[in-house]
Amino acid sequence: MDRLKVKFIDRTFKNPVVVASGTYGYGKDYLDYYDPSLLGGICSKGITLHQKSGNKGIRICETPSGLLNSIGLENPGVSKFIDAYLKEMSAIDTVKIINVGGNTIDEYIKAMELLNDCELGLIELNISCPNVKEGGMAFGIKADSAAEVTSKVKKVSRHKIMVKLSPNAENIIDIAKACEDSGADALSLVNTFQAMAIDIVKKESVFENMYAGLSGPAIKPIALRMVNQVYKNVSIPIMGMGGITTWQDAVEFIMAGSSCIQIGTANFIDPMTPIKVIEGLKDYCLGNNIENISDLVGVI
Amino acid sequence: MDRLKVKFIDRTFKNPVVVASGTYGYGKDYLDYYDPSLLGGICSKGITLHQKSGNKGIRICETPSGLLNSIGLENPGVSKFIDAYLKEMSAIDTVKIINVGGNTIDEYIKAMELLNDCELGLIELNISCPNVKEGGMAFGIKADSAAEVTSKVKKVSRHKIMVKLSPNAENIIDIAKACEDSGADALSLVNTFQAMAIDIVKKESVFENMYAGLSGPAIKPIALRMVNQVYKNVSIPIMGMGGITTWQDAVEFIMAGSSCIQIGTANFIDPMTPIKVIEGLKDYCLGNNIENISDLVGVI
Amino acid sequence: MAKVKDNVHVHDNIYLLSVEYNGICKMGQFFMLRCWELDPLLSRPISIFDYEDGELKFLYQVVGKGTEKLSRLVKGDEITLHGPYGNGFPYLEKCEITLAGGGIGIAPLFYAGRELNRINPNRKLNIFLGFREKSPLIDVFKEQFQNVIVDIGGVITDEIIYKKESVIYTCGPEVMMQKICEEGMNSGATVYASVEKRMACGVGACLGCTCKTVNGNKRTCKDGPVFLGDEIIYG
Amino acid sequence: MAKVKDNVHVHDNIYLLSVEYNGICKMGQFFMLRCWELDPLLSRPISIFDYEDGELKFLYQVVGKGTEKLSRLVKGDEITLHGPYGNGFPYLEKCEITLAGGGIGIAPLFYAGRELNRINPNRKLNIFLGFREKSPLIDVFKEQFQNVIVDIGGVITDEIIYKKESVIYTCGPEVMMQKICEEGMNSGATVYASVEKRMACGVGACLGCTCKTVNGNKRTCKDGPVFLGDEIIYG
Ligand SMILES: Cc1cc2nc3c(=O)[nH]c(=O)nc-3n(C[C@H](O)[C@H](O)[C@H](O)COP(=O)(O)OP(=O)(O)OC[C@H]3O[C@@H](n4cnc5c(N)ncnc54)[C@H](O)[C@@H]3O)c2cc1C
Ligand SMILES: Cc1cc2nc3c(=O)[nH]c(=O)nc-3n(C[C@H](O)[C@H](O)[C@H](O)COP(=O)(O)OP(=O)(O)OC[C@H]3O[C@@H](n4cnc5c(N)ncnc54)[C@H](O)[C@@H]3O)c2cc1C
Ligand SMILES: Cc1cc2nc3c(=O)[nH]c(=O)nc-3n(C[C@H](O)[C@H](O)[C@H](O)COP(=O)(O)O)c2cc1C
Ligand SMILES: Cc1cc2nc3c(=O)[nH]c(=O)nc-3n(C[C@H](O)[C@H](O)[C@H](O)COP(=O)(O)O)c2cc1C
Ligand code: FES
Ligand code: FES
Repeated sequence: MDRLKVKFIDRTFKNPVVVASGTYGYGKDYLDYYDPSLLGGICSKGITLHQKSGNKGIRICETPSGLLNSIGLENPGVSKFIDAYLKEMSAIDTVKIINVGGNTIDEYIKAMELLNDCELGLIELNISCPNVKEGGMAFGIKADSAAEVTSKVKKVSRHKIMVKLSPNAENIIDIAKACEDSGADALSLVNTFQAMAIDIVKKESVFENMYAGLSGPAIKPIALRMVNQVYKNVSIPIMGMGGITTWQDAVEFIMAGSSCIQIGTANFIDPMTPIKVIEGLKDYCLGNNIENISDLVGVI
Repeated sequence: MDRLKVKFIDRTFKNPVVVASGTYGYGKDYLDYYDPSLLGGICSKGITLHQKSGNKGIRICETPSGLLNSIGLENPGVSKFIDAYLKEMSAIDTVKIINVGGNTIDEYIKAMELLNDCELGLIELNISCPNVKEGGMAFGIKADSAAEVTSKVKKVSRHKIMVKLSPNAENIIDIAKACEDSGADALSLVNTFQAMAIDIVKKESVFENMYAGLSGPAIKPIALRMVNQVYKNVSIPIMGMGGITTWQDAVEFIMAGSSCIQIGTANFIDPMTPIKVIEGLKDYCLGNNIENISDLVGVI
Repeated sequence: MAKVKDNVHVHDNIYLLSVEYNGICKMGQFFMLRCWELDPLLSRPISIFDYEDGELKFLYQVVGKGTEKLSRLVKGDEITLHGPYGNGFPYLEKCEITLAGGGIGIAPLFYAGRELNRINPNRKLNIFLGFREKSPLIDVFKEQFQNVIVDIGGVITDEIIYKKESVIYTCGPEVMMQKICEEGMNSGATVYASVEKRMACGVGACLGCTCKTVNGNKRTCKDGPVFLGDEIIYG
Repeated sequence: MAKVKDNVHVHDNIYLLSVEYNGICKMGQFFMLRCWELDPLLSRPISIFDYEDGELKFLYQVVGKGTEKLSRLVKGDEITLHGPYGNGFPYLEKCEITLAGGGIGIAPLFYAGRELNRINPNRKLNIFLGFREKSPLIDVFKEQFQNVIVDIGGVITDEIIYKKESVIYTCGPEVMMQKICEEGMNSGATVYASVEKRMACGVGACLGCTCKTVNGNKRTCKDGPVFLGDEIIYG
């Protein structure tokens, strides 16, 4: 298994396979299928300073090879998360990544302060939630707002910060560089693509929020391109994701420049996906005499 | 059939179904299947001032519900197009839309001048081709360059100009508004998404050009959202497209704000798609007492 | 992967699928089914209609792409089952229980009735079924159970007797269940309603299926699909 | 939509599909096949292996998702065929013609041989077939044709006799065809090579399948798949 062991920032991952935020709860929901300690890492569902009950109405809708979701960051708030879930998560022997969202810089900072007292692997800074203060614009769209939240969070957090980029960013390269310059320890990408579906019978959007986030195999080719562009423009490590369903998809993302990869929607298609990807990567390394999977990062 | 008749700028379309540029040659390739005069309109393959032989290597690659292409705008150049193909096209009783690309503003202008002598329906200004002069950046990414090419083309062309927007634009709303302000008579969107696929055996991109353009059902939810955003921000008419495969998809795009819709990749899935969509729209209007399909434009 | 034993067309757009299965499942639980690769993307939640001797049965209605693909299965085909998922109906000792279902919502009530009778053979079951039109499923229930009251085209909820000591298990259209939950609250009866929501993961991980309750949001797939009637907030 | 009459496993990963079909087709033409909705997105180009009495046959090798799905077809299934597409091999009067194929590239040559014999029963056909290993397809050709020279594991191109007046129809791996085209050019023989390219539309509309020739880019699906050997620019 050492062929799959990777270093990411200063952490060691058993393997590069991490499960994506919002698709794996707080780590315990797939216990009937396999031991989550087999995973390289687990990202928590996105946490915000205050509790959120999420969006009303329909929350998921399928599209060709894709999934639209409009969960609306339902979560118990950071304090309850720490008490009720983080302790549970720490029993799992893998890198725990806590995904943190916020509407204002202040919310991010307060959440970080509370998390400073906890043991965890790293923080995934979700800068793609609607930002009320900035007039409905997410932090993750423009480079300057992304830079601002990154540098402020870096100042208060004792944990390593991986900034999760939105594919809706105006310029994915600029925003990636801006986050690196502002002290981000790593980058993850992509979050979901802003998209929509219309109920033609009701003559209205399927989602109460009008737009929703697209994930799944449909987005893979675009996500892969973005990962590759970012890889060529920054020197901090990258966790790539977007539609990864097979070990071959994972290899594509690694070759494009991801040190680790995340699996989201594919958990819903087959709960065993992460384990199958790990096995596939292992066999691939063995069969191709690849001493360590990291040797492939960015080879194309 | 009058229920499907639509006005677009100052043209009358028999129906809102148009076949998309690059997927229908110069109008004659599907003759074995049906009479193209049944269509609302036909967009030609993209034409450039000078002949182009297109890209080398693999040109198409499937992805989940999507198609990557890297044709590289292969075309005979505007003069040969006028002589060899435009005359042929004019025999088809439908609105002929000529898709024009270019690397420099100068190229666009010269192509427009040559087309000024021709009879045609309207020009679709493709601003998503790599712009050599601007350092590899396409005109369609930033609002100011899109505005510049639009206003300069408007000055020389005697034809109506529909600007075709790229989904890779930094901000689709800003660019749409900039084109409207610069005199665009209509907008069409979306062109293909910049994306990629990696050949993991060869450890290189599938395409010699590294990245390629993604089309097909996979992109539909994102394209639909963009059409809706643009619709809410401009007053010129819109031709929406991106993954339309069924009449229901077409209705979604119309409800989101498209006056006409274009069908691209779906022609490859089933050559009869445009006719099936027209029939489906007709039945839908009849069954729902919709006097004219235009009544649905932007209802959501 | 499980093997299809049978997939019969019952009537209209209703099918009965039997698959080989050995495991434990409880009444009111469901499985996520798929017999396709990526189109559609998600699996489809279908309740246990019956389970006995290594044979698991699903009664389903074809309404879209997923169920249409299920309907094309033939004997010997392979199908992917994930589950059983969900809490299921409670295994109550109480002697008299009412089962009230409408439309395809009657599916989980068949196994519920059989299980309730199995754990207490002296039990009295009152079964109320509402259908749009005459259905061969009526006989399927009548052959298995004694007190089966059927309403065709009307409102089955009007025929149910609500008392303080009543226990009602219900599954069906939202309007029907809402009515039963309200009547239950008014009369003090205990209602267990099986809720339907779109599901992605089925295991409680995605929060795509949450249901509003007086105790906050609950995950229909994991904390449900069966909830106490006076817990659910409708609308 | 056409009905599947048969789909037999020939050997290894090679299958022979027969479908009901009534129409005109020429040797060397192909159809775009699909027996799926959107996964994979595109149809698959497959040459005519044989055609007679309302029965169209395709010989195909399973190499990926599309051909794998084809291989699962059984008698009575429906399949979508678009075509016939392409120019096909020329129907030459000339008496002596050489057919040279390698691997699955032998598929179009069977129908080509039958058609050439049909239009001129006194014709002399020289058939060269290259295989990696022993194949039951050898007998299929030997039962139909007289001069069948087979090479197993070696290089079939070495066995062909190239003369100024030779006419050679070839289909197979690119290296093989390139060799034959070169030898043809050197000797003055006329070579017709059937080119393989990825295809999206099959009708000449997308320019996804272009092939470089001395006369500029040509669309393999529409202007080809058969090109004159000295026209094609390899590499
Ligand atoms: C716990 C549970 C148990 C169920 N048991 C049964 C049963 O025993 N028999 C039966 O016929 N049906 C049952 N259903 C409903 C069944 O899941 C849907 O009819 C089915 O998912 C429709 O899929 P489709 O692709 O045919 O339809 P589509 O309309 O194409 O589906 C589109 C999407 O909406 C979802 N969806 C559509 N209708 C429903 C619905 N009513 N409930 C939940 N999701 C829906 C689908 O899963 C899919 O994600 C149950 C639903 C739930 C939640
Ligand atoms: C004119 C023509 C005639 C053909 N005739 C036959 C035949 O008679 N028998 C036969 O077995 N094969 C034939 N082929 C090759 C056959 O089309 C491919 O093997 C098939 O498309 C592979 O599809 P897949 O999904 O199984 O493989 P995948 O590798 O998954 O396909 C991925 C993509 O690449 C394309 N592709 C892969 N290999 C080829 C190839 N060799 N040629 C063209 N496109 C390819 C596919 O169409 C698809 O778009 C022919 C090809 C052409 C162009
Ligand atoms: C149901 C669902 C919920 C999600 N919730 C979150 C979230 O809370 N925080 C976050 O950063 N990303 C969230 N995501 C995005 C995923 O983590 C991931 O970035 C995206 O789905 C792309 O990967 P995939 O195609 O493998 O799913 C969610 C995705 C889905 C499908
Ligand atoms: C093979 C191919 C070639 C294309 N060529 C052009 C082109 O020359 N000019 C252009 O503006 N768009 C071109 N497009 C983009 C389409 O016109 C359309 O914008 C895009 O494919 C999205 O629509 P769809 O998903 O319905 O295909 C091409 C698309 C494909 C698939
Ligand atoms: S379906 Fe994912 S939480 Fe219920
Ligand atoms: S496959 Fe489209 S031009 Fe040949």
